[in-house]
Amino acid sequence: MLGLGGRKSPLVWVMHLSVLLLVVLWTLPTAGLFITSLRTADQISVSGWWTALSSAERNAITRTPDGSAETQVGDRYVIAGNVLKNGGEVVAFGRSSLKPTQFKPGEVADLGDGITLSVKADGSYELSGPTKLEGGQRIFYTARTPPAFTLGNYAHVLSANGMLRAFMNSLTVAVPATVIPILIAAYAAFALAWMPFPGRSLLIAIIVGLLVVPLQMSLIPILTLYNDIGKATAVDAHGVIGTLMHYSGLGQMSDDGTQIGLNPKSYLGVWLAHTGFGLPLAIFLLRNYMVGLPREIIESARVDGATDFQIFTRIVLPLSFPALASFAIFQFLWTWNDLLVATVFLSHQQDSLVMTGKLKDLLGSHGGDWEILAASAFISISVPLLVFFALQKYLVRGLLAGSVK
Amino acid sequence: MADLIMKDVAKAYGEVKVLSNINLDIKQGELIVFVGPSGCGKSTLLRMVAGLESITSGTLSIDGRVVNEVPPAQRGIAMVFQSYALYPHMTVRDNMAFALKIARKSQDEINAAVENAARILQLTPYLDRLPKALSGGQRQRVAIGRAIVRDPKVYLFDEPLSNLDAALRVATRIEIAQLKENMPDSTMIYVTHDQVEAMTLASRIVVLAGGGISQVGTPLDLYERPENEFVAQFIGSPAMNLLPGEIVETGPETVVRLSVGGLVRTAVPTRDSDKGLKVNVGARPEDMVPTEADEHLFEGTVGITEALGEVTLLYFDKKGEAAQVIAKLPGIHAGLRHKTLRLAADPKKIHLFSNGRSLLYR
Amino acid sequence: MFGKFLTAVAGLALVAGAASAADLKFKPGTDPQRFHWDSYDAFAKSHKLDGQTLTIFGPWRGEDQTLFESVLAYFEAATGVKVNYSSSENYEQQIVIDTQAGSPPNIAVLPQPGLIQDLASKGFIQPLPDDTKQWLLDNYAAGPSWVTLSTYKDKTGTPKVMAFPFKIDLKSLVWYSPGNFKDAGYKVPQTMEDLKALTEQIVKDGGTPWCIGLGSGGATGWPATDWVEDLLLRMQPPEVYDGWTTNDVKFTDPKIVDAIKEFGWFALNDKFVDGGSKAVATTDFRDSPKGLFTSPPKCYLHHAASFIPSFFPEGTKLGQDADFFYFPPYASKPDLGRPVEGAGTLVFITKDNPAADAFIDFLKTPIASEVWMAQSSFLTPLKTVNVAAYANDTMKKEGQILLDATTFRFDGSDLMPGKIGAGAFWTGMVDYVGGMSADNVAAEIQKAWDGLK
Amino acid sequence: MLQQLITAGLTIAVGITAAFGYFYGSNILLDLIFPSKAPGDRGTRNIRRAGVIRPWLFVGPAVLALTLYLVYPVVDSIWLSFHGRDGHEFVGLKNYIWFVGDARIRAAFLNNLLWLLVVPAASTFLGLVSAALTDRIFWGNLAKSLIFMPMAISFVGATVIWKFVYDYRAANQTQIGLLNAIVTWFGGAPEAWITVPFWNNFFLMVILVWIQTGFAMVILSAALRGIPEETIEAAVLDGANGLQIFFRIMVPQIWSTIAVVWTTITITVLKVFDIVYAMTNGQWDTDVLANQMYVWMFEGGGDYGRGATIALIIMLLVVPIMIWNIRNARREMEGR
Repeated sequence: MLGLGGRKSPLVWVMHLSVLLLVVLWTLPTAGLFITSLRTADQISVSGWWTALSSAERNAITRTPDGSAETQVGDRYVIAGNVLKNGGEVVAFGRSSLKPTQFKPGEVADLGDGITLSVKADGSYELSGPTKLEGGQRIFYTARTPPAFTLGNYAHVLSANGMLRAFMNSLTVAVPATVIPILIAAYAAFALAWMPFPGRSLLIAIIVGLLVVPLQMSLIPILTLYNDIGKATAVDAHGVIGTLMHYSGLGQMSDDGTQIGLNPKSYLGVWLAHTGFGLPLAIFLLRNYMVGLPREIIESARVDGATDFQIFTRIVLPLSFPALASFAIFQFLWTWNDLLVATVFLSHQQDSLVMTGKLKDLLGSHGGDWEILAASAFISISVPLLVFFALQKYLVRGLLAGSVK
Repeated sequence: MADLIMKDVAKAYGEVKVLSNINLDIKQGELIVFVGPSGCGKSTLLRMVAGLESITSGTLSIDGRVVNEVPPAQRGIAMVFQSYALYPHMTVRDNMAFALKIARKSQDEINAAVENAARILQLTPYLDRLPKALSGGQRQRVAIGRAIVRDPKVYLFDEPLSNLDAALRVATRIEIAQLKENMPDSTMIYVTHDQVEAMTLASRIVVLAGGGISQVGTPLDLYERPENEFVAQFIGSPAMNLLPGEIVETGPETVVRLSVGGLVRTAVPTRDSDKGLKVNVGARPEDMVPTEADEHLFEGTVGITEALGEVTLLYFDKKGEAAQVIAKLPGIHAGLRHKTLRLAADPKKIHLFSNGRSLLYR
Repeated sequence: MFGKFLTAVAGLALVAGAASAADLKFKPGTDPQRFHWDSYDAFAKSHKLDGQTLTIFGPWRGEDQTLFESVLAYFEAATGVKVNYSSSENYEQQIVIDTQAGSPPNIAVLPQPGLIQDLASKGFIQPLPDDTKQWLLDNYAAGPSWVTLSTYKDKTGTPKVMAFPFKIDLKSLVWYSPGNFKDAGYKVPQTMEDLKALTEQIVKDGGTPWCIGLGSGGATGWPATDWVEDLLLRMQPPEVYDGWTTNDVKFTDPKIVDAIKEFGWFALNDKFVDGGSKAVATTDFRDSPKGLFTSPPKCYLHHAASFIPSFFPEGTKLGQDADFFYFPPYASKPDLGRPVEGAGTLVFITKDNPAADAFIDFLKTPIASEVWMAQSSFLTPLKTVNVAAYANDTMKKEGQILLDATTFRFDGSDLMPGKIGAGAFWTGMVDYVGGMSADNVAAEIQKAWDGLK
Repeated sequence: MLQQLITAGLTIAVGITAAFGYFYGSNILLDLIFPSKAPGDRGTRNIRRAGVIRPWLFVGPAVLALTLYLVYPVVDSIWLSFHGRDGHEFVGLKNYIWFVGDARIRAAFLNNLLWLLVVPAASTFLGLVSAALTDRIFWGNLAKSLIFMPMAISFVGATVIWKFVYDYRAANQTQIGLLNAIVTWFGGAPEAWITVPFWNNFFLMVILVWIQTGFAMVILSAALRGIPEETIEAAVLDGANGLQIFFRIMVPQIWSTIAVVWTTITITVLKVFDIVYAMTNGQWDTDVLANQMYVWMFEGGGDYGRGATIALIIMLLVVPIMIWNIRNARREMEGR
């Protein structure tokens, strides 16, 4: 469109190049993470991820086995082995941390007392001496290794106990926590956009104001409320309602096992919490979209005899599909990536841990394992990305269908 | 049966009065056209009939039932919108069936109604298309079909042709006229700003101006005997010429001396007391004829001429403060440009207005 | 029908759960030279609580969680209690929310006495039985230090023994590579003066003496507080240290500022630190010890607590590839003896039930410690344990330091109010290595502390 | 696992059905109570009554949820902000006086202003540019997906990613941080980016911009597609060049959407603390109010009074945007 009117090739090129630049800038950090997730912890800490494809020269230390591994060759005692485990080539070696590259491959280093050490380019070494050896000798070597990648990090993360469970838990949290707020927000947004009633603009103002409430502020009051509700709803644990609550997972048994009340830490609680926290933005975005729908279409439906409820379900809802789809994506991303709400409103038992919580767990109590972090970050974004790509098609289609004005 | 009566209907948005004193009595089978310049409130009035705008005061009754508070769907009306307002996510069939589905009609009934309407409007081949796959005229027909399907007491049209090109507009206009012909019992209210549409379609025209009704009447009534300068100028194209002057002779025939110089005799009767009254003399361009006689309405130099084939429009050079005078002569008149021409008119076709109101209606 | 189906499903799940609980790492009765099985049997006999449940919330996750759960398995097997252990990334915040909202676990475990004091003063912690104090004095080395650590003021301000120290980490350690020391001909220093001389010697030889990393995400700065605390204990009598943690001795006191400056002697000299002083604050503390093991070595010395071997490169053998020495005292201050700084976790009851009481009793048995000791990363000052149970010599050596300590002091920053010990102090240390003067840093921290009063 | 599957499926189904059921059921109920088909005036009156009640049926659940989950905590916070650290002892305005006087808070406040200026502007602008450009090229959808991708990454993941960009190693060592690798490749000296005073704020902001651009792009792209082609063609005929068309014709037409995006991002900026918390925890003068709020509310046992005070001030900061939005909403309503 911008290139209308002939002579468009330079402009088109500029356009392609600038999009390319944007895309590269935007994917580079993630690409780095992805490559990092395919490297071992040692590789990560010694070289940048962009060097992963070139063969790397790296200094390393290894230790020969102790004396029990020696063999006798002629009159000398020998311990042999190979410093390289994954192929590559030794370019230098040494016997002391002070001069780790003192010798060329194949040279023989004198360790004193007639003991010698030699390392060949293929990594094989030989420690030999005239008397019995103690072994445990450190060998410093510089190896050139071809690029190597590992799926070990992913295997580690995926094989972690309870990962499938955590995945299910995340879905159980995220799906209703996406659908419920959208449903509630869509009705509210419709009323706020198209149904006149007193106090409407005040309500809109309040909702915009609530957008900014930091959810950390709500945690304690809400959890307290949940606990109170749990206590207030306590009934006999072995009655009909009690049994029902027990098997539905909604109930929480009291310590002595005689009473059961609504569990303050249940999926219901998390859904509602996510709903409450997600609503302001959902209403804000959806109302803004719905207000923009052609007014005559809604009036036409009204003249056709549709009630407000029918106008909403048959006209506004289908026409708002693009907005609903985009918000669904956002809300799903938030609930999927959320850790705080889930840890506060679900118990932190293993069996109710969500993915984010599980991944955090994997990092160990001190964190800092970048290779695990990288792999787990990639696993955790795979679902949101899948959702995005799946919904994107509908998003575009919906946008085109909606543009009849 | 389906009479529609407006009594002292008014509309205000807070302090701003949009419409007031609307009194109108529409009989079953009429096609009433609301015309008026943009912003005169004609669409608002229509939407009040539809129930899409609340009525601030006064009563609106359909079939003798006051419907001020009745929701649109239960007023027995159907409406065709300017932008068609088709539901973009539904096929033509679903668009037309929507209202019936809402009313929980049986599927057979719905199918019959939809197919009937489609046949009338020649939409049958398009029933399963989405609106975006239709041309403008087809969309408009779907919108009309949607109204027909409901078999309403009153049809409301809100400038239905304004989004169409000229040729389609004429064609669709005739279709609407035929539609009306086929449904003699249905009442229609039609809003337009195009006076040609008004003249050709209406059984009666309601001219709205300045927040009120300016005149109500049959098209010819309005053409021949406008109540005021506004209606006089609004109906007819090009607009009626208005020339200021002063009454010099009263009686069953009146003589007016025009400030631009001419002297004109009209069939409008006046009283003696009217002598010396400042009036505007109205003469339609098509009523002006060249004359050699002394007694003439106007004399001036032809500026621009427009030859339309069957007629020629003459635009005279402006004289002082007076509005430009236009004459419409039958046939082709080449070479009149820059010529000075003297014009006269049949006294029966001359109108007199004082303070904007026609002297006929005093 | 459906109910029956659900019951069956639930039953299956229970069976699966029970199977894992029955896995005891060391079979009771085996290896009696290392384990006090008699204490286990005695405990099992006196505590029968079949069918009860116990919820525990603690800081251990990942590997530590597995280790702790292996200890819990013995408790479950002995008592029949079903234990639910859970943790969370932000456990400090979580426990605050849970207690405040009225849904605490039965037992909570925290490494921060300051936070425990906070919970105690809000009335969220149940006092331990009265005999606990005497038990600590009798059974823990440097007992009075532990009693102090276990005592907190309740809602009314009355001091009571409320928390039980279990699993101690030793600070005051300097890690090094014996091979590199041998290559360069360095000796383990016995005094602080020697350590400083060694530092200068390494520079003279063309090496870099220290790896220091303060980075720790949101907690960046804390490793420096350990330095300052260790140095303070070696420069001033313990009373100064105690006064400092309660702010009776102000941060701006020259005694404290001197300790900060002493840390600066090590950390602010570009030649003394790997990467220069600029790298100190940004290097992650988990990455910093790796410099000891590179070829050629990036540094020779690393000051860290006993848990640091978790972050050594894979395959590093303690005792052979890596070793530690006690962060030495000043020869010039012989009267200060051999002070030890440590940290550790404290167990306390947030919602009482018989199983919770039983669990505290269980922690007093030697076997509870020995099971963990025999695996890894667990030190205890409990005198009744069999030190032979320690999994390796390094741990045994560390345990010995704990038993030999003349003065034991808990990590000072953990004793301070959270806003200081886990806030202003950290920030101050980051500012200090960033170039702010010690006096200004001390003044800032003191100001923050004043702001809390 | 089977039980988990069944429970998950059931709970999802029950939760969603219940939500649908409410709206459907309540509307039917309303129609039953006030039947519109009632004869004569009663029907009319019923319709009017139902018309008064119906909007509240629609907004009801939302109002309820908002009141419970947001309004109630806000009220609670207002109450807490006048109380001491454990939330019991009344301290009057002490917390507010502390807020005004505290140097760290003041620094956080100023940084926050910087964030508020830069991040929404940069994200919206880049989002707009990428939306406009990707709409015009054949591989636009692919490009869009890639630019949107950071949106799908949790804040924890994002900070890990950016640690690999900002990582610092001393000059004589191999850089594993991308930025320093580039700098040293050009012969510069490596820098500990997140410690560079003042500019480190921008390095942190880049992360949020990186995340939010995708959000802005998706929404603005939808708006751009809604622009009538004719207006653009008219501009072409008027001789406007690409940039002029974009800024003078297209941007004004989607102004209201830009406002929405801007508002949303502004609010995200005010609330986001994860990035600062994980990257620096406010050290090296990078603190922002949301981080301070978190720190005061939860760390070291928490100080509910001060935490609540900071939260309320953050809310106050949004008042101007709120007024702006209300005025927009009112203008829309007048326009119809």
